[in-house]
Amino acid sequence: MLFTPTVIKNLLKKPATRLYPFTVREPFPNYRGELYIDIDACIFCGTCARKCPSQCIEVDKEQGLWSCDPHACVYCGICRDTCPTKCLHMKDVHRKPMTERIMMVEKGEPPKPKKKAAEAAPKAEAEPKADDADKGESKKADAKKK
Amino acid sequence: MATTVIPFGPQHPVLPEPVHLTLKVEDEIVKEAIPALGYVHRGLEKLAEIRDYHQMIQVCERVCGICSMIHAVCYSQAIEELMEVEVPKRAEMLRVIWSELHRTHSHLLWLGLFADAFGFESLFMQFWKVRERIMDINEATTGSRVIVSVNVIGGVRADLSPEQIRWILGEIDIVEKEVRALQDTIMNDYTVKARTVGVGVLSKENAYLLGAAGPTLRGSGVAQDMRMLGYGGYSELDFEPVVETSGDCWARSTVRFRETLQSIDLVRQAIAKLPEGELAAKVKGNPPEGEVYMRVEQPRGECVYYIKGNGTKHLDRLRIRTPTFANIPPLLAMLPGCELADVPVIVLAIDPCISCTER
Amino acid sequence: MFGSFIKKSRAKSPWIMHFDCGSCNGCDIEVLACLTPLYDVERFGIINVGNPKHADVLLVTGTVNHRNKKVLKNIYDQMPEPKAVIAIGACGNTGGVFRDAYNVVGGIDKVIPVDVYVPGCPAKPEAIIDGVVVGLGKFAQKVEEAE
Amino acid sequence: MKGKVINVTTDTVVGEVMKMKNDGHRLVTFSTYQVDEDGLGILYHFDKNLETTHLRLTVKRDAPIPSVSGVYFAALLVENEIRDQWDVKFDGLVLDFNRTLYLDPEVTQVPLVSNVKIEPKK
Amino acid sequence: MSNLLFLLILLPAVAAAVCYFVRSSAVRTLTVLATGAILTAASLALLGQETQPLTVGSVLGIPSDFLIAVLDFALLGVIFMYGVKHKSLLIQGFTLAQAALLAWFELIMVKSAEVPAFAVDQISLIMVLVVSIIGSLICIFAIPYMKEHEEHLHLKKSRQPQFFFFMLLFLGAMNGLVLSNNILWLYFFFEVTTLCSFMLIGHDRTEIAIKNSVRALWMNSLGGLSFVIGMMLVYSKVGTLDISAILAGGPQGALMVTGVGFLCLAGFTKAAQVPFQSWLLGAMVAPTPVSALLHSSTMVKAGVYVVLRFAPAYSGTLLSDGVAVCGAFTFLACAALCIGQSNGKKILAYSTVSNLGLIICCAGLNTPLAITAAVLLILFHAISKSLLFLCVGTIEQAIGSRDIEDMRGLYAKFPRTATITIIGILTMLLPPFGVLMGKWMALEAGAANIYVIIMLAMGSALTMVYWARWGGLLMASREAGAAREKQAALISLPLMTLCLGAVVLSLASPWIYNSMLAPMFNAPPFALSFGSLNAATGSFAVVPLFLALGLGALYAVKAASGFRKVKIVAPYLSGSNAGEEGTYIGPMNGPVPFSAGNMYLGELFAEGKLTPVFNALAVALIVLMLGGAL
Amino acid sequence: MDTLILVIIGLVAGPVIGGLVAGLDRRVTAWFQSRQGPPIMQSFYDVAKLLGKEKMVVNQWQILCAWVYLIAAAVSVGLFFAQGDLLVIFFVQAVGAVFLVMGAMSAKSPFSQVGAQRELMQILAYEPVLILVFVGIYLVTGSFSISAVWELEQPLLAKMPLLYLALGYALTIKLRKSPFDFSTSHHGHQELVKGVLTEYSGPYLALVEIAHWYETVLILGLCALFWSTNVFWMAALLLGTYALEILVDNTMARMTWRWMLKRVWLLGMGMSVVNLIWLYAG
Ligand code: SF4
Ligand code: SF4
Ligand code: SF4
Ligand code: SF4
Ligand code: SF4
Ligand code: SF4
Ligand code: SF4
Ligand code: SF4
Repeated sequence: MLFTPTVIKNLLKKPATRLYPFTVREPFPNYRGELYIDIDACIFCGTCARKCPSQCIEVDKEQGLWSCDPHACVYCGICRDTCPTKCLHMKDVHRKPMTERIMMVEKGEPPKPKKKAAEAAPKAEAEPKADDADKGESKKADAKKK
Repeated sequence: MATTVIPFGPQHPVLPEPVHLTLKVEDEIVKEAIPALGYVHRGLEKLAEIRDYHQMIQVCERVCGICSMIHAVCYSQAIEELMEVEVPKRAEMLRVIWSELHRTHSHLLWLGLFADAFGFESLFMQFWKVRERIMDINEATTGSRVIVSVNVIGGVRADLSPEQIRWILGEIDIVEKEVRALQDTIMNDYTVKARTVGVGVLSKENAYLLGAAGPTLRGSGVAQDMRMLGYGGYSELDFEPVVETSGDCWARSTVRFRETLQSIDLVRQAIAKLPEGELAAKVKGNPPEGEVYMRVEQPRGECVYYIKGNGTKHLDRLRIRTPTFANIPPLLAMLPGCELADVPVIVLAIDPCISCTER
Repeated sequence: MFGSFIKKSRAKSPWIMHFDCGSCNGCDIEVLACLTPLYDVERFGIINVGNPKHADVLLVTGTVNHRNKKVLKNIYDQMPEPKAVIAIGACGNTGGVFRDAYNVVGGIDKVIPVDVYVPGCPAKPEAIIDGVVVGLGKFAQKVEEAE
Repeated sequence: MKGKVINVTTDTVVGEVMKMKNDGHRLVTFSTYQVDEDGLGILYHFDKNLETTHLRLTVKRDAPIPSVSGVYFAALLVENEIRDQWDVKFDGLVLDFNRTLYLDPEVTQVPLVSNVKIEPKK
Repeated sequence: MSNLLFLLILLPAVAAAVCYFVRSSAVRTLTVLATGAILTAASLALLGQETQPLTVGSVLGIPSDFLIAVLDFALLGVIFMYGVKHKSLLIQGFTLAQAALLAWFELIMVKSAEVPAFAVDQISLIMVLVVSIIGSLICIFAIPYMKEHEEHLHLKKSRQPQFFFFMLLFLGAMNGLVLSNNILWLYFFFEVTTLCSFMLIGHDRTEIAIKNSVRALWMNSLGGLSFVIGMMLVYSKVGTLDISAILAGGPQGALMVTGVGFLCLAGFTKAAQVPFQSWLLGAMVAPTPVSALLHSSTMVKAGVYVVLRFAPAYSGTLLSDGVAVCGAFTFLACAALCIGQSNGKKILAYSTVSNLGLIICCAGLNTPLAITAAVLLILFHAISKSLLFLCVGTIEQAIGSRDIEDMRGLYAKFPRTATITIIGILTMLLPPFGVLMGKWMALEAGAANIYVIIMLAMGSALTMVYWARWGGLLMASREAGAAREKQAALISLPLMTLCLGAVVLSLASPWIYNSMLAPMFNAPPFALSFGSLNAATGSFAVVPLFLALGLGALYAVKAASGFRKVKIVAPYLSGSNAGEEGTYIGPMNGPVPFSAGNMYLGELFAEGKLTPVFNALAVALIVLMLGGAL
Repeated sequence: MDTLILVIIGLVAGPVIGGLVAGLDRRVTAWFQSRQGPPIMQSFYDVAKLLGKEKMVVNQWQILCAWVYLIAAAVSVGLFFAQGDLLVIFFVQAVGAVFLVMGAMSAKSPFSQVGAQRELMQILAYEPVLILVFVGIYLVTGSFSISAVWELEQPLLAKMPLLYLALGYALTIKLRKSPFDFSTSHHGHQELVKGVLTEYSGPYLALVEIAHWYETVLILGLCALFWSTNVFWMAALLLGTYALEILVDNTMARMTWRWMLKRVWLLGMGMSVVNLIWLYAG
């Protein structure tokens, strides 16, 4: 019964319960939540894909496609930290649950084959634009909606 | 004839992790306990062959999500020793701070689960309530509550600002006060003592010979704490291993309770001695050929990493021996003869983490 | 009238069962944290029962491996209808960082149908609460469809 | 690698381990690594007052390895683990899980050795 | 009436002789069946008779009292012979002492006028019904049972003639015992049951059977000795052999009450009260019908009958309290010993002794309420307990074990037997059935005595435990389409009759009380209304309870019988179920079968440790009891 | 006729009161633990939901036993309201307890088997105490009937304080509260999973739950008898007693049945006997 003072104190004080989801407290600014990409800034270098410990990012430089499996992502932020153009960001809230598996697919403008770039990634071919744009957009919309 | 065979696990409410014990009991006295493992085995040591040595940090953190930080520290230190990287002093001290915060949250978590094991639900709630402050510190300073991902080879990825430090000091003061308020209950309450004193006794010799680790070993009177090796920033801090001598579940819980307070104190010391400087050293190239054997103290005890490099970015062999792995033989020795109702108490008293046992 | 009370009660009394299917504990302890004072899911009538026969919602954390997949299937089969499954964390969704390891089968949906995926590594308690809320919506929908 | 390393053979390993025990060492664990195609290296790690000692044993995987679980009961788990992961046999293992400690029949490869199939169960 | 009495007493003896001398199994079967039918009819007929004392003049020209005296000595002689044969000094000593005292008593002390040999009253009527009907059913059950029993033993020469000889003789002796009005006649029949029980316990002639039968014999000889002493003491004061006269006089001074005390002690030995329980336990080696006969309806009931019969002779004395405390102690002690048992027959044995203790306790409490409780307990205990003995016998022959752990899940294979056993168990421990009603009355009667009530309260809880777990473990799943259980007609008949009897008579208990028990008392303890027994101290709503619980149970049975529409799932085994029900995948990936055992509280209720303690306490209590009489 | 009306009131009010008490109990427990807790109506939601679940059993005995448990509990409450005989009420209640145990034993599950055994140990512990409490009431009122209690001038509590304390043991055991919640516990974190209730599921679990409500009402009714002279004090006594129950539940570890047997038999019986001696003497 030595626990009695503690329970009495608890009884007299307001419950410690945070009333989530009715009241949502201010998130911590550093929190590594939902990963998203500013696709326009991406240069499709593939660093994120190579560094990702979960190997859940795929970058198709030729088509200008960047995709990530948010279900396999471990929210470590390595990709964000190593992206040379800082185009990957993480929200300070978690990604919302989903009733279906989704794939984040973003379609951007593949970089023009420059000479410098060509050294690193040989023979990047010019690509007819926006063939799959619609599909990519709709999936993106789907992903964001949830 | 009146033997009851109880399949204790793999899915069992007092074992949040899947592990199995076949218990043979008579009049609820355990006569025999045979374990079955493998429900959590993933084979992650083998992942070192397909992930590079940087990525393996994130994998090693997930050997166990409770002391993730300390796994990452152990792995990083091993690679740093292999590659002869000099870690900046500030990074070492920051590692200590987060490690000790992890130990605090792990012990508070354990104390709660332990209370739950003997059916003291309110005490469980109270410990976990206190623990949330530590989780908030983790989240605010590293970006994640449990698996904090702040280690990199050569140092750390996050820093503490002066405001954060002030806030942390305030928070851990509150935590310490609230934890101390529970001391009487966990150590002296009649019903708690009735369920823990003299239960699952492990003598000093047995603990040593059976290879027990961590609080299980220290609860039996062996003063062994890997932090005394002085790795990382620990060489500059002032502390003694926490030891109890009765070797029963009460001793183990008391060791952990006192270590919680010790960890809070270590956080304070580390913050006081936090030097200015770089966060991470530059690391170039791949781990060379060679072997390294690294030991650190996790909340559950001594954790051992053995790494064999081969000059590529993939490791030749990564071998992890976690404390629970070491504590299972003592557990098997403690169970026969106890009451069925004491099984959860004794099992919890080694603070089992099956995830890291099986990897 | 009683029928509609039952229907209403379904959403107000989701008893959960947590099965750790080879998780690293990161997600597990967050599930447990949901029960504790700061999150207190009992507000929604949620009780963590340890027994599939009493459960409405199965929360699964961790990767499926060859040994625990049988257990997972077994537990799922022992739950009475209507029931829902929530896969928690990267591991439960897909196998997470471990999905390439030799003893890993993959996500929960390789073995049993999953109603809600809660991403994260680990998923925060808030995310788990969100997941249960979404799961209840799905639950009601499934019951409607069955009728 | 820090600590003293002593090389042992299958003939001397049990005796050496016994000697360590008599000297008051605590068995920490074993580590294993691949030596060549069918060679296996085992390191027995010991600890005494935070000082580490390693015994190094190199064996072929097809010959049985003497078990030290009779000397240190604690070796039981790690020997079973090695048995699972490398498909080797231990002579005199106290409780032999017979390669079921971690593995199910579905896993057909010997985990830590590339391209070796597990023999089907009798 | 006299014809009926002779039928009840002599017919079994004659039938016994037929069984013994005509060694044909068909004749035997017929004889037993016919005797059973006639006894049943005769006992029922007795119900409708005017009751008055009956004098037996002479048989074949010999004065009957003289005949009985001769037979007495002949019996003692036979018992002494067996004492010599089995080298038991105790038996020899007790019989010699008995013979000497008896000779002195009959030759020197008794200067009797003619005393009516028989008398019928409410208690003896109920006893006759119990003995004749239940006893007959048990004998009928024994026909197929013994056939199979001998097949198991591979006997060359059937020993069933002796067996049925003693079984039937026993019935006659019991009827004689309960109808006797002359104390010397009572003593004679008392001794006949001793001899019969000895023969029946040792029937199988195994070493252990002989050892146990000898133990039974010496203990009962001690009882006989005590009876003789009691008889002499009582006679020395009241000067008559007429029991009704003795009772009418009530307690008359210390010497006489001490004499009654010795009679009670004799009853204790026969009713196997602690410390004499060991003979009854040992008797369990006998074939099950013997156990059923001896321990439910006859032998042991003779013991409690004696104590109950003489209750008016010690009412209001310290002896009465002593008897109550001794009985309550036996109730508690044997219930405690029973907790530790897994042998089905031993459970029944201890529970029998325990219940007899309760009845004796009621006799000692000696209020109308308590006497009512005692009589009802005798009746309902006999029905339920004989049913259970027969069930265990049936089960033993089916599964080859009498250990209740082996009976786990019996329903899966033997649904009929299991269901009957479960019902039998329920009638032993739950309302609205008769045994519980008796217990209820006993508790209400005992509430006035603190020692008694504490022991009864604890004993009652222990009783609940050992019955409930036995009942529970019989239940199990039964696979659809499993083979039907076959039961021989002569097994079924007694089982079903007893089972039905236990239920129907419980329902009828208010009327049984009203017609048979209430007339016994000047101030009947209960008034009857709406099928409830009402008293100032409390009421038992028999019929309303039967309606509420019975209809409820029927509804439950109906709900349960619709189980095929419900999803059947395997039990929860921590998620590791293997294919077969109850089997799980355990260590090394192999299947581990289900196994469960009851808790027997070994450290608290160890038979070996407790028995000496209880025996010592009981001896002390008996000494106190007899001392209290002085 | 009056009796019949009372019985019907009892049968209807039983589960309502029992459910509300259970809901309040959970709420207050939550406050003790610094949580917000579920709505007061939660128990009703739970049971309604269970009733709407798929029917699933291991075998037909469970259906039978669950129903009989409920019926016996209801009948015992009915008898209580009919001012019946305390011992009979108790024995009828025991019918339910026995069937619950037997139903649990019918399944090939070690958890429900061991739970059933522990339930029996609980019966073993509280039954003598309860009988002695009734004997105490008998000694004070001269009858085992409840109706006699209402005729008292002075509350029972004044004459049987120790017996009331002993009754507290029985109450705690019956309510399945710490330290005696080992045959099954409210939170499923127990070595026996849900113990005796492990194999009951869906609608059958709901029946068991409703029966448990009846039992709660019965045992609270029993407590109420101890201050039969004044409605206000009766309410205060009940509130105080139940609050103390919740406090005990929240400040104690779960103990083992061995501990319980020794404790209740020595202390509970001891207190009862002392009180009884006093009553016999007085
Ligand atoms: S890779 Fe960099 S440049 Fe390209 S879209 Fe992403 S952020 Fe922008
Ligand atoms: S420049 Fe090359 S290495 Fe750098 S980000 Fe682009 S593709 Fe990657
Ligand atoms: S956050 Fe980590 S796991 Fe997720 S995509 Fe980026 S690198 Fe991969
Ligand atoms: S959290 Fe998910 S995506 Fe990220 S590493 Fe883990 S498993 Fe992969
Ligand atoms: S690292 Fe950044 S820039 Fe490169 S592919 Fe990834 S997101 Fe695009
Ligand atoms: S088992 Fe121990 S070392 Fe492993 S993750 Fe868990 S707490 Fe950490
Ligand atoms: S280690 Fe502790 S917290 Fe983690 S799963 Fe196991 S019991 Fe739960
Ligand atoms: S998702 Fe992440 S935290 Fe959760 S179990 Fe998997 S590795 Fe651990």
